[in-house]
Amino acid sequence: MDKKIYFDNAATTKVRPEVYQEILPYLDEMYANPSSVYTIARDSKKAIDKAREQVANAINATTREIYFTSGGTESDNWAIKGVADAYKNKGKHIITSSIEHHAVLHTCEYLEKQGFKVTYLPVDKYGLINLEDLKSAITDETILVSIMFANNEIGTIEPIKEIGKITREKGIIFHTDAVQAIGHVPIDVKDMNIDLLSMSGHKIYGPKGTGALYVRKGVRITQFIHGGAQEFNRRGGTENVCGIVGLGKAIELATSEMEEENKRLLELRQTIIDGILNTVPYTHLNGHPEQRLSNNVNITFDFIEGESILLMLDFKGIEASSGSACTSGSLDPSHVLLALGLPHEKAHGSVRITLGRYNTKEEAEFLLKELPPIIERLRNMSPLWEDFLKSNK
Amino acid sequence: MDKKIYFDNAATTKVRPEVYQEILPYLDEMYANPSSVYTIARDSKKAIDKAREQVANAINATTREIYFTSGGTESDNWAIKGVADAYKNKGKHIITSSIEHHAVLHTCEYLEKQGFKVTYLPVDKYGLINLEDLKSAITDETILVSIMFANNEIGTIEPIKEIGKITREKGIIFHTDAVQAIGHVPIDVKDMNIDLLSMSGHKIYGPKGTGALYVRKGVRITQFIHGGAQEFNRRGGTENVCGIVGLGKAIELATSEMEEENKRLLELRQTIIDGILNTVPYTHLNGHPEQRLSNNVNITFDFIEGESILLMLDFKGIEASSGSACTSGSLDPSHVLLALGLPHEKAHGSVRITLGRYNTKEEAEFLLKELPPIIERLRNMSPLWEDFLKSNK
Amino acid sequence: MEYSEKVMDHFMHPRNVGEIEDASGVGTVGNAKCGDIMKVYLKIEDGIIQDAKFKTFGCGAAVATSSMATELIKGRTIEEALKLTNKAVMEALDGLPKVKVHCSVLAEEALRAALWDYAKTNNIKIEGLEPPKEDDDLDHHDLFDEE
Amino acid sequence: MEYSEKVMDHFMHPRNVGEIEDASGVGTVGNAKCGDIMKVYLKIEDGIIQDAKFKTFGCGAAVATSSMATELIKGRTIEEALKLTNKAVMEALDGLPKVKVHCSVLAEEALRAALWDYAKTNNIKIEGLEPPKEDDDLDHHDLFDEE
Ligand SMILES: Cc1ncc(COP(=O)(O)O)c(C=O)c1O
Ligand SMILES: Cc1ncc(COP(=O)(O)O)c(C=O)c1O
Repeated sequence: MDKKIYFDNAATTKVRPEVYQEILPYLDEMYANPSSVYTIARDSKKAIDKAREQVANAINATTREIYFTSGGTESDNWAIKGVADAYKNKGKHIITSSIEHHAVLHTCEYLEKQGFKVTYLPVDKYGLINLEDLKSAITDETILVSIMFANNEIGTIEPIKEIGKITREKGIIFHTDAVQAIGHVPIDVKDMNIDLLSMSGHKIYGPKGTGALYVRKGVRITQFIHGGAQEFNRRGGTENVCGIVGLGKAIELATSEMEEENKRLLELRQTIIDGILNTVPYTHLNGHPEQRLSNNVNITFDFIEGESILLMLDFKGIEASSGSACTSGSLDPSHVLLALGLPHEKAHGSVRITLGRYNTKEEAEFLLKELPPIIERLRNMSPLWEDFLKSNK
Repeated sequence: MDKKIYFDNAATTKVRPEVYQEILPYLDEMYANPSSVYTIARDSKKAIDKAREQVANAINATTREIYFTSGGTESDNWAIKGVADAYKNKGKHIITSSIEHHAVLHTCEYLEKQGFKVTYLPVDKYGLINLEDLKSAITDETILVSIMFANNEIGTIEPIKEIGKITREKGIIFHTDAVQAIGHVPIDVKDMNIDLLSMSGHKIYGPKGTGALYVRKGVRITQFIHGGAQEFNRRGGTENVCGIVGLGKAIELATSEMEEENKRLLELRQTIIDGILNTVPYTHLNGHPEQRLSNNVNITFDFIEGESILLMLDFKGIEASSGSACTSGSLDPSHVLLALGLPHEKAHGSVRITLGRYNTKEEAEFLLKELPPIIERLRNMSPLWEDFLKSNK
Repeated sequence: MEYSEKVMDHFMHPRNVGEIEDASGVGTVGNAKCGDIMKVYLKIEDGIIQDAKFKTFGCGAAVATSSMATELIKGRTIEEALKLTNKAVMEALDGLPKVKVHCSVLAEEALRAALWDYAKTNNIKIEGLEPPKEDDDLDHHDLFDEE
Repeated sequence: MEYSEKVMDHFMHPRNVGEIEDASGVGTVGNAKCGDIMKVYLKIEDGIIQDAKFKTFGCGAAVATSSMATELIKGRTIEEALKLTNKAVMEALDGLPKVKVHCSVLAEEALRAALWDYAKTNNIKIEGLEPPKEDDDLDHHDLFDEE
């Protein structure tokens, strides 16, 4: 294959042509500031109104409950810090999970320094939180539960509706980071009793640097970015009109095509998972076998390290990511894989393959052909493999 | 004139073709997440590195001191809240001016609720702060001075270098909101002793939803958006690559063309100011006559209200803005004009005309032809004008 | 800001702008702080509003509501004019943006102030008419600021 | 991650991968927690390193530095090998990304651990050679986290 094969759709996605086309005018002639009074500014304002409707419809919210942000990370920060500040007189305890995205975890760690108490719920070997753990973690001081909808590394989908039931009964605010779930799992904030929900554009073929936060009417939240009267007076800053338009279109398309696309992805996903587990020895699937995102494959290759695998895949034109943290500055492997109970060397040896709308069966087959010799080659270089073979003799 | 005449370049600007062209690939094929390890991700990373260099060069900073944000508003929020938190053990007093943008003012008001003390320095009738006022406002508790480089409504340029001299001598951090100054006034953060500086892309023909914050090496600042390891571990969130590339290009062009463009704008600005003041009676220039941005015209038309003027101008295809706050929800007119000492009715009757690279002499002449009859018509409708005429009889 | 076509029409071509020299009643409401001042002149004969004129300092909606309100009461009896609500003015204009609702309130009040002036001058009592408020400044503030 | 061409060459085509059956000294450093384990085999005769081989569990830089380090000391005397610093390995590879500098340190340490093993087995003392650290885990952490 000459072409690159992009298997890292959980990291980011290519803007799809329909979104690209919708965006372009707002980078060009339709540049007016939506807050202005003159005629052409109305087009910008209408474009934002339309996008807000598209986002609201995707999760069964009302437009007045949708706020645009600069991305999933800002949405997470705002949701957690904003609720913590607004309800701090009621209590200072927050519950989250140990496998959240850093946008949630580092925000919680920051709040700990500000005097909040945070419980990080453990997960089982599939990455699921335990509802009984959640119930018993709740105290009179608990103001917020933040549990992600679906995990970005292992694809495990958490029992969101059940969590919503518990939190609503106890009168506790429930935030969920749905950055990876949007477009893959049906979401109904009313039915699921979700109070706040974070979204991002660039995981669903929208532009980078765009996001949204759903805040249920009635939930108090302290402003995060102070400034002009944009976003119903709740989030200052001249609107990223082009980004907002792109997010709206992307989310509309993603939800309307979800069912069909999920079918296709599920098949592709299973081909890859089965293909690897059946042909390469000493491999394990990370995450839940069924309760998982239709586009997520995460596999540990024993005895070898993830970045090495990625580099060799890259050499073959295949782009994926790993649970090894070689690039992030810290030397610890993925906190998610460690939370599943994986020992360090197994966490370091994991590879994530995330599928998207441009991936084909041919690409999956190419991967399954190229992967085994790479694994073999790296194992032959590995002192752990050597030790293992010797100890088995 | 059939074409619209856009005279609201301080509100936002059209993305210029050079920037547009530079951006497009990053909305399309060059979509990789800059944090990824594979080959194509390097292009995204390099694009960001290049933009960081362009921004750093524009203000004589180093690349390690430049952080990309989602806009001028986020930069202002981060600078002020981040420094306030990092230095709160040293003191809890902040000094700013009464004519700052809401991104600064509302952030300061928020900090007041969190227990900080804020001094809002008054300005003279031209909008200049007084350096003696600043000096005497400084106490042992003062940790931060935030004074804007140039005002967005009246164009007045503050004595930044002199402020920097005072704050550096006293060992106090100095932040300046340079969103309107960039590309119009030469900026050298070293020479001017600036510790933090906010920038925005969409005022200089770059995309909306992009900004940057300069933080001098050695200045402590608490993180504002927690998450991934992006931006040297200081600002989480997948990078808005296309926006960052656009901001970099825009700022490079704006600074390299500044001298020449300023000459052209100054002439245009003076044509308009003189043209209005000389032909329409009972008009006044707001802001400093010389120490002002080359693109800013702000004039009060006595006895009439700003939005009415804008609507009639809009009818003629001319787009401008006003100091009347009819659109913003609050009924108070511009806090900037009130801070100059203007009574409410004069503040309500002001119009801002801000020029840009696409404005021509012909457009200025068209404005000067269309404006006087509009003013006359509105005055004939005004009870204040009636009272004035009667009292003068 | 999004004005209906009707609002724009009444703003660009306001009906009844001007003064009535020998007005039966004149009322001024609003203040410069709010950015809106409306002055209404009425010519009343035999309990019927023969003519109405206005002067307005204010935004597009202020002009349009003045224009529409004066238009709606011309030829009407005092009783009918008293029944004119700000809602009726708004509806006649095909609606107003939320932040401009206060302009229609002002138009209603200007009319009533002029009627009050007429009643006072002629020493008659009009059933259901209250004296105009001295300064209705606070009434209109922060209509938009929810929560 | 941006590796030089040299690094990529030594990663994709590592020199000296393997074991030496009758090695004079073997050294293993690093641990799985850090994500890097290097094992170096040396064949030493008459104070000269006749052969060097390695096995590495680790990232691209770990493999490349192992490859380069073994390449650089083959045919050298023990004294010369002792002078090999992580900086020299990095320079020979045209540099390493900042977050990967620790890999070159590991390569240097693996070499020294193998030499130490040789010295211990043969009961000789090598001037300037320190015993390998038991667990150098903490040394390499958070190299990147400034301030
Ligand atoms: C689960 C999850 N939350 C939050 C984020 C952050 O979103 P963004 O990159 O838009 O800031 C991501 C992706 O990076 C994610 O996968
Ligand atoms: C002086 C000033 N500061 C801050 C801002 C906010 O910048 P942005 O619109 O990029 O958030 C603006 C413009 O809106 C401005 O004029």
